[in-house]
Amino acid sequence: MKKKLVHLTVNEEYHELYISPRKLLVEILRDELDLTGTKRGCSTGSCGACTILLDGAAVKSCSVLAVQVDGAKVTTVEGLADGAGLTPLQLSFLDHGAFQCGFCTSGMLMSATAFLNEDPVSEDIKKGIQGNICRCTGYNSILRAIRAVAEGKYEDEGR
Amino acid sequence: MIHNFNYHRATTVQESLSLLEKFKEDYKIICGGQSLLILMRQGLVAPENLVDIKSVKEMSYIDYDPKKGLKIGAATTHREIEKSPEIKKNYPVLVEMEENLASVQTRNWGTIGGNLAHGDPASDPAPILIAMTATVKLANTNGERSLLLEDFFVDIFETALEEGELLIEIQVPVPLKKSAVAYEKFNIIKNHQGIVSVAASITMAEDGIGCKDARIVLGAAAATPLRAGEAEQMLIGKKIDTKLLASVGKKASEECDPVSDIHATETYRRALVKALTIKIMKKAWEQAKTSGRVGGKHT
Amino acid sequence: MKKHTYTVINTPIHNIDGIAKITGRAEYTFDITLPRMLHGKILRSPYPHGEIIHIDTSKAERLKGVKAVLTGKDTLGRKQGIWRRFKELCDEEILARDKVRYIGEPVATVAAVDEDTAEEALDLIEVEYNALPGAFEPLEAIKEGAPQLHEHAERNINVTRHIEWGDVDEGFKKADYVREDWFRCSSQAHVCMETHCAVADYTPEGKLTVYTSTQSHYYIKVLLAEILGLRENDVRVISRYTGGGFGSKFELDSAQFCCSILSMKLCQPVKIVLTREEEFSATKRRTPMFYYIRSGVKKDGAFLAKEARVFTEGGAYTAMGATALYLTGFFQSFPYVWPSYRYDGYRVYTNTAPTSAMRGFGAPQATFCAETQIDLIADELGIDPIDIRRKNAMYPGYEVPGQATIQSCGLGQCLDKIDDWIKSRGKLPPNRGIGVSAYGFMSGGIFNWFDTPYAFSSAVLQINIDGKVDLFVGSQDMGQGSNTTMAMICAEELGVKVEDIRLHMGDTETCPVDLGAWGSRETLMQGNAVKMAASKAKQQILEFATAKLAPNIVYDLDIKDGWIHLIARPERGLSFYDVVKEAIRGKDGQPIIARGHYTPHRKGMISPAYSFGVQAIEADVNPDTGKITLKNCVTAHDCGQVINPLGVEGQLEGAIAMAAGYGFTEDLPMDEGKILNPNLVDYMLLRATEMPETKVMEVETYEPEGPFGAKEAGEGLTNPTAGALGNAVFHATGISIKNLPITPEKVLNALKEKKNK
Amino acid sequence: MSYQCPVCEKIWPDTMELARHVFGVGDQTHKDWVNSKGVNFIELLLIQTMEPGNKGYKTLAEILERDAKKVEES
Repeated sequence: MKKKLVHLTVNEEYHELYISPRKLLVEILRDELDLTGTKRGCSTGSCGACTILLDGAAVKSCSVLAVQVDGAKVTTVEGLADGAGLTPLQLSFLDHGAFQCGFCTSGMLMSATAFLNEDPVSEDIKKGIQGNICRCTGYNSILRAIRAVAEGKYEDEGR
Repeated sequence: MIHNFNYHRATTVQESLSLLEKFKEDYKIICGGQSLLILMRQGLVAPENLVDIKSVKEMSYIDYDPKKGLKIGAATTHREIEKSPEIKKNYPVLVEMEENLASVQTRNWGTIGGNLAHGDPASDPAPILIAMTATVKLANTNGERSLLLEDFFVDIFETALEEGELLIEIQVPVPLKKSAVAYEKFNIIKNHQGIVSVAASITMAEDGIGCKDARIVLGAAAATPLRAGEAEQMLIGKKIDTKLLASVGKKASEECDPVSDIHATETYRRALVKALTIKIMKKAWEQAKTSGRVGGKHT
Repeated sequence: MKKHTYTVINTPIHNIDGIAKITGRAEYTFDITLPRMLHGKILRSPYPHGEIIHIDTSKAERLKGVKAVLTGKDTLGRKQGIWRRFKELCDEEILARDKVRYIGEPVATVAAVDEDTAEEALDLIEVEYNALPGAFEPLEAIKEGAPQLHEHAERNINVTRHIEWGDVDEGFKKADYVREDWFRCSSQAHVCMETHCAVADYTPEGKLTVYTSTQSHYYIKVLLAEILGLRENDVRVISRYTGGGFGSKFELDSAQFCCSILSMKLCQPVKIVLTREEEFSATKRRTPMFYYIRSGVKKDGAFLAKEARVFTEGGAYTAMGATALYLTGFFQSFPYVWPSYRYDGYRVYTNTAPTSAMRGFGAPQATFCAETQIDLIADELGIDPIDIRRKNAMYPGYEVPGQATIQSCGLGQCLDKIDDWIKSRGKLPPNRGIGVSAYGFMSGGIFNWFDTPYAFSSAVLQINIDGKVDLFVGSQDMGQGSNTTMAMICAEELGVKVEDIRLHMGDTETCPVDLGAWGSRETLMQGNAVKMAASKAKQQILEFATAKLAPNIVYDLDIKDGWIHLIARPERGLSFYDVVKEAIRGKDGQPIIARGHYTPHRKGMISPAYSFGVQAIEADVNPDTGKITLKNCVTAHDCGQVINPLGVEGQLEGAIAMAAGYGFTEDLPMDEGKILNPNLVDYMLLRATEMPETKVMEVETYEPEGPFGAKEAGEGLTNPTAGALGNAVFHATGISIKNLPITPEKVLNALKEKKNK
Repeated sequence: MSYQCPVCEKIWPDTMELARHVFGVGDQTHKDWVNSKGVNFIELLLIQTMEPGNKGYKTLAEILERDAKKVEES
């Protein structure tokens, strides 16, 4: 199988990668770019642990071939905050204990970030993370964390 | 494990069609790939050639004309439909359906054309589009043809698409006066695939009492999205009341041909078809009586 | 009750692993890559029962990129099991040599340069089987003439259990009302978000290092050493972050074993990550149970006698199923005073994936059956569901004859709080009901079937020159937050800040032995060990401080928030950090080191302490479709002294999601031993959209056996939900479903049946 | 008067307790001892579980009453 050249801007860093077309975006992020914050929890596009932002929209990186997104802009959990800073959402996750084992957390943060960027109405928060499975928390702490940010409680915090 | 394939990216419809023509023997079309990639990963689908039409910009559009109706390019994402102000205004039930289709992530990348071409009897958009008398435009290098969406579904995971043919557009007519469409999907976990779904359209006669036309379309209740023709006939020309709707629901449950699987037995699916048909018909009927608008929610 | 005031305990503290987790920097086993690392895959049996006639690996070995293909013949052929004290219960080879007993049982393993190549190689391994008829249901498998799985287990009986106290026969004679019910409790998958995985790295020195996602690195170390023929301490197990456990990750698994033998063969690191499908069909799962319960009560609802019998579907091997069989029997009587009780449990081998520990450990099944029956009894006698529970509730000081002594118990207050909440709901709309369920659970098991000679929990701490405390614990944080709990206990006892604690865990080479995170044992057992270590270290510091402060000898010193002071005159004191410097100097340059340990002695048969609670669920039932919608879930909960409120809340809400799933959406249907929904499309986990509003009401008690009065707060919370849900359906519709999960189809059928009557 | 387990020699206050012990341990040697008395260990278990009245234990207790070694209280 012929390898293809793919151009990706990941967390504001530009990459030219020579990849096999059968590689999924999540595999490129994890295996080629060492961005292991993005997880995989299933192979059926069900769990959302691999959620990243693709040109600003939440997408499951296990359900996209990397060749298909040539030229795209990708944000992973590692790109949420600069350096040692944290985003308001990350701070809120800490304050609300919105994670336990943490394996779904990256995907959850990405879904929630996309949701908050899209001018949220607080009753819709459940819909915003409907595509993400968390086996530990029962979701309510996550919803509280996102709601607190949506309601502007973290406006002066974060980077 | 995804088997090896040759990857071909098309950027125009023409380019796509030539690629399909060229790989007649063995290809698969990928757009959003939200269903296809799962099958490829399981090794159930292993095409020699993968033709990627995700970058065909000319197939991604939502076009509404108050006279001609709605045209949606096949590569339009679910999310674009969900967020379209035109669709929200004129076909709100489509938005309602989209909001309950899989996850945000899937809707952000998955496309309407991909969903329909997958040929899944549990497709979310299919029943509702059929209830709206939607047609699909198919093209190959020789030209185009149009087909009623209800004729597009041939068997389970099998469509009318011929070799070299591409689904390029979905067309929905202008809503008729005194008509309404309603939809409901039954599942245990919201946004999961429907255990069954029912879409119904009702057009009232000029007098606003009799039923001029009715469509009842069932999802996941047969090998393809299914029109409950006999149940529809029971309504046409009749004055609708709750008693009639009860027998219509019963008829629809007899007409369908569902399977038993781990999520529900055939008997339970029939019971659901009955309950949902009654509920959805009632909803459509009440809206049709009072409004000229297609859709589930009043604005 | 004496009111305790704490500096750290009972304040919401950020999870100490939190920043690593929310920035994606936490490195799970899933993320580990070592130089020269190979990838492994496991070939699994397609047959539920069969003899392996021949395995030909030659084609697979010839595939480019394949480094090794191993079968059971390449192993020592040792049978292993976690019930090490009982030879017969060590019945699993992991890599089958002669016989396969369930679909998904490993038969060969491959290491290759990448995952795709390894997977391709699996297809090239030719295995010739002689398929045998299988036994799939326990009630069938136990019959004369059913296919027998193991030579030693006549009629497929794996383990039996008997518990009895009081005069049951006499109790039934005195009863005004006797009720018998039969229940079927379904299976459930753990669905850890991180599937089982391991990276093994064997070096020619004879040392094996295994990175793995586990709940107990100690168990894995010992079990691996035994099956591989190594000395215990030639095996090092590292497990820093574990992506969920829920009971599925403290036994030796196929990923750990297979990558270890591959690495030992190749002297190269090998990584195996199970796919989600393997995780569903070939790891262990919750034990399905067939329950018969007979209860005798007085007219006024007073409990007299109970008899319970259960057959559990064991699957192909013992695993932790023997413990589940015992605990389900014990918790069947919980949390009530039954003057007489008799339990007989039988675990039966079947040709299905082994059943084992899962959050609640047999108790959710028992609680569902018991609580469903109690509501039926109350209904029959015209007694309020809260009243009948209150009348029979356990109380502080109650002794379960021959089994356990209940010290702290806030069950009565929990019932009161839930009663108030129910009353506050007023009249409910049609088709809505509120169901309650009481529950209790243990705080760590006392049993030692593993045969460890070590203390059940140990901790070591070292105070450095800058006042930073290195705390070494053997406990495993799999998400439940035990790292934070231990840091808090240490900080409180030592009188320093949580930030002063540097916690070290998840490495058998540097951490002392702890049995791991299962059976709700960490807070109490590891917590006690940490508290003891901290207390001993504190003593050493106070000796120096006393010398320095030279107080009147009758004065006591204490440390709070880094300030060493006279308790009677808090303003007179010294900085902890200054004293530490001097103390180290005074100890000839040695840092302050202390050790702590905990092993329960003379604490009954089950556990040193028990948590209690009552849960109410408000739910709607759609009469046309049978669909259940959860509205509210309110829990009054006694976990002793809360250590970290943020952690307790998370455990409680998480338990509700998992236990409600067990109650009405999750199941593992099978056909001839084949699991039909081994993926997250068909296996229905609750999502955010299904979660009801949750409310937690803490009832604080002080558990004398626990650190700072704390006890269990995580696992027991999975016990009540299915029963409360079933009772909500009962009160909404008058139908009682005794067969889990309570699916809409079952509800609709029962509604129809009721209508036709 | 106490009773001694014929297999592992543990002492029990009465034959019902001893019967429960024999079933509770249930290993091969205990099973063999029961089977040697002309009854089937597993049949006794099944009777115990499927039918009310503690029948399995009672049957075994009677056998033990007859055949187990009696020990005087010390």
